[in-house]
Amino acid sequence: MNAVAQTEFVVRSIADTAIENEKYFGDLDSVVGDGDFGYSLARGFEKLLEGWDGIDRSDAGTFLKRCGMVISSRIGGTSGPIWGTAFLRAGTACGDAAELSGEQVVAMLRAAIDGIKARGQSDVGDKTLLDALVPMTDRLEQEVKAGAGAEDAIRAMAGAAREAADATSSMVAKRGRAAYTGERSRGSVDAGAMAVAVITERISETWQKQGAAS
Amino acid sequence: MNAVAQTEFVVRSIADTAIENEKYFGDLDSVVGDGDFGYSLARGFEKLLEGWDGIDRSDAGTFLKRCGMVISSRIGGTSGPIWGTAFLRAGTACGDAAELSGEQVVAMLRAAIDGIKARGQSDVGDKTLLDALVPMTDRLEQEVKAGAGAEDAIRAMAGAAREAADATSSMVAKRGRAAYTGERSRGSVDAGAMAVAVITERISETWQKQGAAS
Amino acid sequence: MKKFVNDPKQYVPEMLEGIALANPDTLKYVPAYNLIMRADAPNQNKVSIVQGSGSGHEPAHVMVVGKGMLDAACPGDVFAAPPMDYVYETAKLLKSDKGVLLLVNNYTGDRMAFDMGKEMAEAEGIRAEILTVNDDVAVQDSTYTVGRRGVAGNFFVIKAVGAASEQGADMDELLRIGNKVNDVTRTMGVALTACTPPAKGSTLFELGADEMEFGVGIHGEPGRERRQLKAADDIADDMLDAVVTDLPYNSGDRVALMINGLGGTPVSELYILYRRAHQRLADRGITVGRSYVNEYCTSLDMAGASLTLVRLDDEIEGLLTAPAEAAIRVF
Amino acid sequence: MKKFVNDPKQYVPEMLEGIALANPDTLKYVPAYNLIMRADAPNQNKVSIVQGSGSGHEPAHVMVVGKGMLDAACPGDVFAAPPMDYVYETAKLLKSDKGVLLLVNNYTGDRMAFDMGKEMAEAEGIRAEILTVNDDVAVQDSTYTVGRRGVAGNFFVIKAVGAASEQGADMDELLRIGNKVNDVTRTMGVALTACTPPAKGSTLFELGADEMEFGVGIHGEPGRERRQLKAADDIADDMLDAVVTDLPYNSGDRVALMINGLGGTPVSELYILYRRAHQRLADRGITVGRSYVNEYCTSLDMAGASLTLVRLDDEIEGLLTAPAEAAIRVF
Ligand SMILES: Nc1ncnc2c1ncn2[C@@H]1O[C@H](COP(=O)(O)OP(=O)(O)O)[C@@H](O)[C@H]1O
Ligand SMILES: Nc1ncnc2c1ncn2[C@@H]1O[C@H](COP(=O)(O)OP(=O)(O)O)[C@@H](O)[C@H]1O
Ligand SMILES: [Mg+2]
Ligand SMILES: [Mg+2]
Ligand SMILES: [Mg+2]
Ligand SMILES: [Mg+2]
Repeated sequence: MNAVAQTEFVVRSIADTAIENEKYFGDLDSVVGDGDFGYSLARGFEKLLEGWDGIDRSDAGTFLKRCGMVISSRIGGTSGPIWGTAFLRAGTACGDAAELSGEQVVAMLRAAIDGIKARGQSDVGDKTLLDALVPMTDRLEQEVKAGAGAEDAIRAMAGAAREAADATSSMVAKRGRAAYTGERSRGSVDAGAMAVAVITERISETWQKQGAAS
Repeated sequence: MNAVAQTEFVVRSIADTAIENEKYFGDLDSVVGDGDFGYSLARGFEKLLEGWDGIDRSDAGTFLKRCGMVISSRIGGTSGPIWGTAFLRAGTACGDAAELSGEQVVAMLRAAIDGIKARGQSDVGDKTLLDALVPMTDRLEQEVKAGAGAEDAIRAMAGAAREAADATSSMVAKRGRAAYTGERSRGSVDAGAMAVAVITERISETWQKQGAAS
Repeated sequence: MKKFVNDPKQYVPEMLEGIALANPDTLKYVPAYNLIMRADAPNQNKVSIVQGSGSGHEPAHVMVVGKGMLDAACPGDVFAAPPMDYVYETAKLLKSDKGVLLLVNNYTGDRMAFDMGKEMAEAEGIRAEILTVNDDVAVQDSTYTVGRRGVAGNFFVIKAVGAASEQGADMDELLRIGNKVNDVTRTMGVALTACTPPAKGSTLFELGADEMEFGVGIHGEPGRERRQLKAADDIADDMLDAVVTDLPYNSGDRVALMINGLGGTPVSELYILYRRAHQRLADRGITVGRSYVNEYCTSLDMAGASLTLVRLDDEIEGLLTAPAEAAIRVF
Repeated sequence: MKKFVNDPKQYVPEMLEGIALANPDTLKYVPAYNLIMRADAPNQNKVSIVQGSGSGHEPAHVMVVGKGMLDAACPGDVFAAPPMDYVYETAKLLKSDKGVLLLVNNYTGDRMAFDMGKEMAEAEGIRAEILTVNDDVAVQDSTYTVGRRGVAGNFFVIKAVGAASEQGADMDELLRIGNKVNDVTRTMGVALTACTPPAKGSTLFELGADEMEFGVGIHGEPGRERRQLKAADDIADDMLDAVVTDLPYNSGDRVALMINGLGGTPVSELYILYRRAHQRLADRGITVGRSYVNEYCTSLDMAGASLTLVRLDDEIEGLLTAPAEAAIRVF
């Protein structure tokens, strides 16, 4: 697969997962949040898929940036700007690369993370999606450095995301709406972090199938 | 007991029963009514008891009429005018009798019934308190004619009231708020009829004790 | 019971005291008779307009006392008509050379209290007249009842006679206007939940998760029949059909359309119903000349709504749009 | 779900369509951006006042668009800040020579959408400024959050800048006034039940029969702590204590007192709270100069209320009492 096909596949997986998990993600956001996370993501990615075929695919970077613009302009709540920024920054980091190396994917994820931190004025430890994104990127970097194949590296990354998302349960929220409940936010996982884990697991699964097929 | 003491005893029993059964009577009125019957009666009779000692007791008729005025002017809902009218009419029928014969009590109840019919534009069969009051008065009349003693006559009357109140369950309401539900009013007893039964039973019980004591 | 309440017996007096404290310049509160009256009433050059009814329907009627609306409201306890005494004393306090018009929703208890109160007031030389409101199409068979109930349509009668009395109309004119408005007003209500009277502390009846009561009044009593809960549009259609076909309202008519919340339903949902009803009226060639979407006559915290139509003509429209004041602060 | 709703995804658009149908002469609805604007906006001689926020707070903010209030409101979905696009397009449609003032309640999502939308609008030569409202005393520790939330106090900022902009105030003056009002405004909220977002179809959280949430915001999220349900007077006291001691409001102060219903609580109960709060303020030597008892900023169908105080001076009082129009029909 070339870079455009790869990013297309990943974005599509994200969109499908967000739409299919609307209720689950919303329920997670209900515990100490306001319950709209699943709805916001699902509606936003539905809109992305509506215009899917018309998105500029000149190169992978452009494709990602265009997706980021749709997401940040059409998704409401905190998630629109946060996720949109992540896509925009990843697209910028990707540029017009024809093939995506493991190192490049790590760089794109790092760029997305930096974008979220800047946009959300948040950091690791605040009990947000960053608490899944950062550990999983760290793990991916390790795997890539150790010379692992794409499939194995992604599987390891998904495992790390799941573990990190589960671990947000013991954290106290310091950003986002959950933060208003203070200590009461302890005991339930962060909706955004869990969404990242579920999405990454999905990518890992479908990547295997896709890889087997292609 | 003279007539004043007798009527005083009966009114007091009615008041106490109404106050003690506030919740029960209210729940009965909740099924197809608006649930305020117990509250209205209880608050009204509380007000009667507040001014209890000051009520004119020149004769039994005056006493009842004064009670009727307090009731009809201070109890809200349908029950105020209905019950107030009943007391007023009974008082008028009683007049300044020094002793109350069984015949006189029957006449007083008939007067009360006529007053309720006129005030409520209602009749037997409409599923109202009349459907307990009329059968119980009929029964009392029978007993009196048969020469029964006061205690036995009252016990029989209470039994008739209970039976008649229970029987309202199979009726369709044609007057009062329950009438708006039409056929749905079938299957539950009328709150007003049941209140009459519970009150009459109470009078029967306490009459026995009182009788034993005096 | 999920309510802001102290002693349930003080529910009505404490609410009325709150209203008085919030409106010190315009309203007067007479605790002995649950009476809320305009501070400047009675006005001897104006018929005094008085509404009595049970409590639990707020803002009706204690919060619509004001210039161009009611001169006074004397509510009873929750869902209970006021005692005759309140009616009588209110009529005395509101006594005007031009008379006192008593607006009564058509219920047994209310009618009896007002008939008796009126008689007593007349015995003291007060001219008093009763105007009965009965707009509820849910009550079909009037031989089994005292006739149709007065529900949210009541608001339009108040507004019309309130405006006309402010303009100097005499008693006969007000009776004509009030009856005219009542005659062209029809309402149908539906409940999604039962309400909780404070003194009872629990809901008046039980409704399943997918059930609703069609044809409810405003006293928390069950409705004409229990139905399956449906989509908002379908419910709006059912309410509208019941109302439109009753007068009937015809193509070419100009109407006021009210979607009234019963207490527990947020205004956002009322607008969803309004949208459909407005569109369906347009389909029938009926124009909405004036819209009302808010809580006007509630059943405590009941979730539900009622739909009211008033057929407009120039006279009625003029009275409905005349200036008024009420103790309901929007801004 | 005991709601009048069709497809939950159409909840907001259908409500907005209803508002537009009910107010054809005064309001314009732009479906693409969930936008409700004054039919006569933008006015080049007036700063355009725009409020964005999630939906589910009605009548805030789409129903307070009108003369002397908002020029436009662009809500997102239920409890979700509007997408940046809506903000940007709204600013373009409301573009005025005197500028566009964007009122934002202080939440992460809203701030991001408005910051980004403002940047994009400015890039097209539109003067836009953001005014942030943060009146909620329930949020105590601001190092762990983006700071205090904007809740019902928001109404007073809208009213004040709405009135001033109508009187010709320029952008700097409006920013001064808006910030001044926000600085003397404090709110505390309590929930007796959780609300049901239409898309979720069930309550956001569970509350026991004798429990309440103290210190809730307006997005259905749980509050500062769960407490035992108490008598209305005690709840009013707790809310008042939290608010009065925060600014603090002192003896001799003149205030506006708002008891705001959260959607499922009937107005009768709000007056019971009002009564107590008014009396307790009097005990502290604080005078209520203007009272507000109604639903202003709700959380869908949540039973509950919030208490807001605004310290008045002549300038603020003048702006609060200035004439205004809103799509909320009282009579
Ligand atoms: N400041 C922030 N920085 C990064 N992520 C955040 C921030 N605030 C919230 N989030 C993430 O967003 C998720 C909630 O998204 P959403 O429901 O759209 O927000 P809200 O309803 O609070 O506006 C949280 O679970 C968290 O992972
Ligand atoms: N028209 C009537 N005539 C006689 N009794 C009536 C009439 N209407 C109602 N009742 C009686 O009154 C009872 C209800 O009283 P109450 O709750 O005070 O009335 P409401 O709430 O309907 O005004 C009924 O159970 C019935 O027994
Ligand atoms: Mg959320
Ligand atoms: Mg009753
Ligand atoms: Mg009643
Ligand atoms: Mg949200």
